Amino acid sequence: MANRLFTSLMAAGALALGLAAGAAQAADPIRIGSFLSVTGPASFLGEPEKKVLELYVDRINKAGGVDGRPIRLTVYDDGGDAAKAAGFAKRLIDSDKVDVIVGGTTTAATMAAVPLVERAEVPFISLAGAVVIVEPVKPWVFKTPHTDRMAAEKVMADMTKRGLSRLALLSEDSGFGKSGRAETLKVAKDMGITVVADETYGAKDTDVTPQLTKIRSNKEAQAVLVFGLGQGPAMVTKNYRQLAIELPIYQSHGVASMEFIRLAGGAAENVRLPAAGLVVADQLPDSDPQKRVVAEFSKLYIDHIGGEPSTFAGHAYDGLMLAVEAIRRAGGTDRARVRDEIEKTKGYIGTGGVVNMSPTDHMGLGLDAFHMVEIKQGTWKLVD
Amino acid sequence: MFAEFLQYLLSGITIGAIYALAGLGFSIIYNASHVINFAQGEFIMIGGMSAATLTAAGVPLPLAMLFGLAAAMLGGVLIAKFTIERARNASVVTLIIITIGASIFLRGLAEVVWGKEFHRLAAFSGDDPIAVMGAAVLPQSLWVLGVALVLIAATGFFFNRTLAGKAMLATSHNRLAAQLVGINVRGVVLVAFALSAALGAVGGAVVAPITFSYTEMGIMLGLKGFTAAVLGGLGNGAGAVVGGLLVGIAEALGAGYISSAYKDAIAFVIILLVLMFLPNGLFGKRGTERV
Amino acid sequence: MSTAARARAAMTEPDAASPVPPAAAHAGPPILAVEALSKEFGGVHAIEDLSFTVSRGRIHSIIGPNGAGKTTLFNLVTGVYTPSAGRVLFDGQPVSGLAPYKLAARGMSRTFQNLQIFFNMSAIENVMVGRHLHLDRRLLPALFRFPSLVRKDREAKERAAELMREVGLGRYIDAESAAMPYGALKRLEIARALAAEPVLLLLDEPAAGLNATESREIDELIKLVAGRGVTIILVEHDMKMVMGISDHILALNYGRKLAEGTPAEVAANPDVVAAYLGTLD
Amino acid sequence: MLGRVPVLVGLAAVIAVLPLVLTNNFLLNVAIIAGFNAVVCVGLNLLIGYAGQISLGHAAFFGLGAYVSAVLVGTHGWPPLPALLAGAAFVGVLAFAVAKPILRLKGHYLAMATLGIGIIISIVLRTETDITGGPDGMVVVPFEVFGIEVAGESMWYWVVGALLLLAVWLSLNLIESPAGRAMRALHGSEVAAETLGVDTTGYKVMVFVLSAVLASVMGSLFAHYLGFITPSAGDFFKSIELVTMVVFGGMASTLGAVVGAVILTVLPQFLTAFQDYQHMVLGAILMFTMVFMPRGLLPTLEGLITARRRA
Repeated sequence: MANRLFTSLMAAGALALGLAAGAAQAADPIRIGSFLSVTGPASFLGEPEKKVLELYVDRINKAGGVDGRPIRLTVYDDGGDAAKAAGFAKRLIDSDKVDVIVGGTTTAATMAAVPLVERAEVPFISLAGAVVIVEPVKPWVFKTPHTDRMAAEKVMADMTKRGLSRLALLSEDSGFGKSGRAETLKVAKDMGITVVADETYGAKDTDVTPQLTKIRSNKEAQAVLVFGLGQGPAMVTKNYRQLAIELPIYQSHGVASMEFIRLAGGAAENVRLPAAGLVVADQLPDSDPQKRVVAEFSKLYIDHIGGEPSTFAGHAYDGLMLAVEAIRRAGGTDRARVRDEIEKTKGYIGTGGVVNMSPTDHMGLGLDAFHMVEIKQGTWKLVD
Repeated sequence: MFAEFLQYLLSGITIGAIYALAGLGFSIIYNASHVINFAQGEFIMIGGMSAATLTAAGVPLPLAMLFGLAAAMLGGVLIAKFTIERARNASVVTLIIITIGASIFLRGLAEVVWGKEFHRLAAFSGDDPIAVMGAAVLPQSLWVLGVALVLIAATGFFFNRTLAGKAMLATSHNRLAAQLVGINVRGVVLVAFALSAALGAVGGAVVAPITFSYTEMGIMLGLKGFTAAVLGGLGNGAGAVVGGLLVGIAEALGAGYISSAYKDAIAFVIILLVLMFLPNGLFGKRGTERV
Repeated sequence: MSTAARARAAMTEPDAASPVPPAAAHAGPPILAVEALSKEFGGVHAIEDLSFTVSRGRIHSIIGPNGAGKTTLFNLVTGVYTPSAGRVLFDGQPVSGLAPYKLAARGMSRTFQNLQIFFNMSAIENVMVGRHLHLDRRLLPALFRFPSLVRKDREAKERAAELMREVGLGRYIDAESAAMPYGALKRLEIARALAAEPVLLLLDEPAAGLNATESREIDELIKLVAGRGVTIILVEHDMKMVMGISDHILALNYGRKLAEGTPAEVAANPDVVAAYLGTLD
Repeated sequence: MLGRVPVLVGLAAVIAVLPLVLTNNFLLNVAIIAGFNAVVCVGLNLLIGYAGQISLGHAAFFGLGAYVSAVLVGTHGWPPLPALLAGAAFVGVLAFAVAKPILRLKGHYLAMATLGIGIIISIVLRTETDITGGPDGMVVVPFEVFGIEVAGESMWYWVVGALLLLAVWLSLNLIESPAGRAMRALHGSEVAAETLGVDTTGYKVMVFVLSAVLASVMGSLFAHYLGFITPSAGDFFKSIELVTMVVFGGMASTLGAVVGAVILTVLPQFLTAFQDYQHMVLGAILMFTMVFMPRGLLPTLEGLITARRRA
């Protein structure tokens, strides 16, 4: 008796799932899939990314779609867990049968999905920061944000300018933080900076005072660089001020969001970080080619989503636009042709800078689009 | 050297005070109903989230805290009324799953009401650290300690000096006898949940400026509270308070001198060591099984 | 012994620990000797400096008012408690401190004053647990259902059913233990204890809570079992029953020996009358 | 209670027929993950349901098995099968070492201790970044044995299906054996079991190790199947998920553990349709199922059916 019940339960479950999957076979939309860290420690990156994707897909569809075809967007929340991200990537590829994937908030989520998209040969534009995503070049994988290496270079160039040469590094145990740490150590050697302390903290830590107490006791350090993303660095910054550490503090581009300033409150004052032009749009010179694009994006974001747009929102916008442009140029959703067209992107002006891709560069951004900003009176101030 | 130690000690006592409040909450509910309430951490979350989001919306802090308190107490009473009371005779594991279900539900509800992002609550009296012999203390830490002290003293007064409190203690010692002398034992369970929820909610509100508020903030705090309660001996309120402080201090010292990455493991290592030698916790009743 | 060794012993040596066969009655040393035994609970002496012996093949009763230490004594003898002082010799060997399951392997079996039925199992499975020591207790044969194990298990089931009929539980053979009345559960414990084929059987108030007819039936059952050469130690409040079936009686009060002897001797002892019978009135 | 044979035949039939309705790889993927969970739950049910010992840290053994395989195969170039066996042996020894001191504890104290062990292990997995890749996990190559690579959803489906049948068969065999009865008896009354010759400590240790090793083996295979492993495979939430599956389906019911695992694997996939409300719905379902069916789904339904038949 219970057996029969079990059978029918299983069958009903399977059937309903099948229906759910099958019901969506209307028209012939362009299928764009995404997995983002809408919850978890990277939520302040993932949440705006999701909203931006939804907003722009909606706008494109209202304007008649891409070559008359509407876009159907499928977004899953990986909660910041790479294994979940891999599961959702599999679901996007096998069940939702997407034409292109724009997503992967974190480096870990991206790297978990890479083998899957490579095997299934689906173009994948990642929104995550680490350089490992595009180095070595993987045929089907692209990314929109600046790399951690560029961030390290930018920070150390700024240090040199200020006459500082001894750095205390505090990096997160996430993929982004780990890659950032490795790049920082490498870049430091080339740029003549000595790393005098090398501590790590957990992405979900609610108290980083022990590590900071050690850094405070280190008499050699002249500046501190925090490599992490999301709420962790905000916690670090708060604890930093709590311990009354006087050294200049740098963050990475993983916190370039008003959300960071909001969370850290007054503690965020005087924090310096490299960021895309987006956050300082109004301070850019009129000659900057990005200015118009960024201003337009900011206005739309503020009108439709609310709050200040973060650079992460910008990464999602860039990713979506790169995909849409490539599909348009490819004249359809043939995956190989879309991939080729993404790789041929030249002179695309996005929120992150001017993108010039090539078979050897799947990001296509130069250091010139990366600005050093400082937080002053609760907002971004362009340093250079 | 000493400044460093003091710094660790102070942060340990601060977080330990929150564990103590959570542990006390576990103990009160355990005494009244022999249930381990895995939703205890969610009461902390409700307190923290209410305070953070309502003040952000312009509500004065005391009012926001009061609202959080009321919301958590209502949640606690509803859990007691609609689940625990109905599942009196279920096994230990079943009751654990019920409270875990309640915890997932409350967390889900919080996600819908407040969203999944992190919220900041301004410190009650500014962010300027106070220097104490080379260590820096946030004024908020003093708030946490002060509030925890008041709550713990009030709880102690309630159980030892008031009739209602004594009735609850009596019920925990002998449910049947309590029933016979006219104590409303069902009421006792409801009051226990309300009281634990109140402790959690206030704790959550005072700690939120230190930890941020988010829907998952209660998970680890709740587990540490459970550790505190077991360490002190289940059902022993004073034990739970001592347990909470011990866990907090050990954690902070461990993070400072041993490994910050293993900070969260320290509480559990301690509890395992203690249980290996004292199967009923530090201050738990020892007794031989009656056959 | 280490856990490792214990686990191995339980799992890999099915027959090494089988009990002593029902021994030749009335021979050798006393089956049980208790020497200067004491047990304290937080300063209170539940048993104090108690010595006595039990000879083979007899019905030996222990009496005493509530709190006299009878159940504590049972728990000490069967290894559930460890004595504070003194020792217990079973079949001439000191056994204090041995785990109950090892004493069971040497041929000791018992019932409980407060029922200790496996309510998560059927009635016949309860009795089959009693056969545990006589079956293949290893893990691998169980997992892969070795034919020899299955065969012995089937025999054990038949034996268990037989035992249930013997103690008058014939109509409960297919019942769930949780659905059985109190009186039947008392017998179920006896059947379960007998399934182990003990040489010494300790019965803790087997007639408590039973009506007169049921009591008489238990009485008959005890005599039947004793008649097969199993030594019985009985704790019982039903004086009529105790006086009727016992060969020997030990009277306890406050954990100490009050009197010892034949039923007639004990009944005539003024201390016993004062401490115990007197209170019955 | 259903007999062994109908349960096995029924389950085999379901496993055989299911691919006909699972029309794409994603659905097969859900079925495979349900299968993995089901096997682990069958083992966990022996411990919790039959022997009555709570474990709130069992996912740690699953995670450890997964990581031992991932590290030995990925970093040290071992073939997958020896790595799987090494993982099982390692977990077996570890479980054996911790079992004796913690299984003396009862009720909530045991819950606390197992929870602690689970959390400590998951923190180690998360923290030993150089070995495990830290919170971001590591890539695992496909499973290969005797030159055959297990790859693709349909192949994995049959492998996991066969393992599930095997696990259910072993579990049903065990509970109807002297060892299995001893294990259930110590749940009913530890002292009575002891006085009947049951080495209760020995059997507790045995079933704890058995269920841990089963979890480890499935963890190893899971890592190969997913191709990627993160510490979340062995964390507190996964442990709670496993216990919930067992209790939800019905404690002391092998088929119940399977049903619980399947429902609670499939359910969240449906609940993604509820978007923001999915956690609320999941929590509510858990709470009220356990309040109204404290014995779990399958035993309660069986009880209803028997009652109706009698009426």
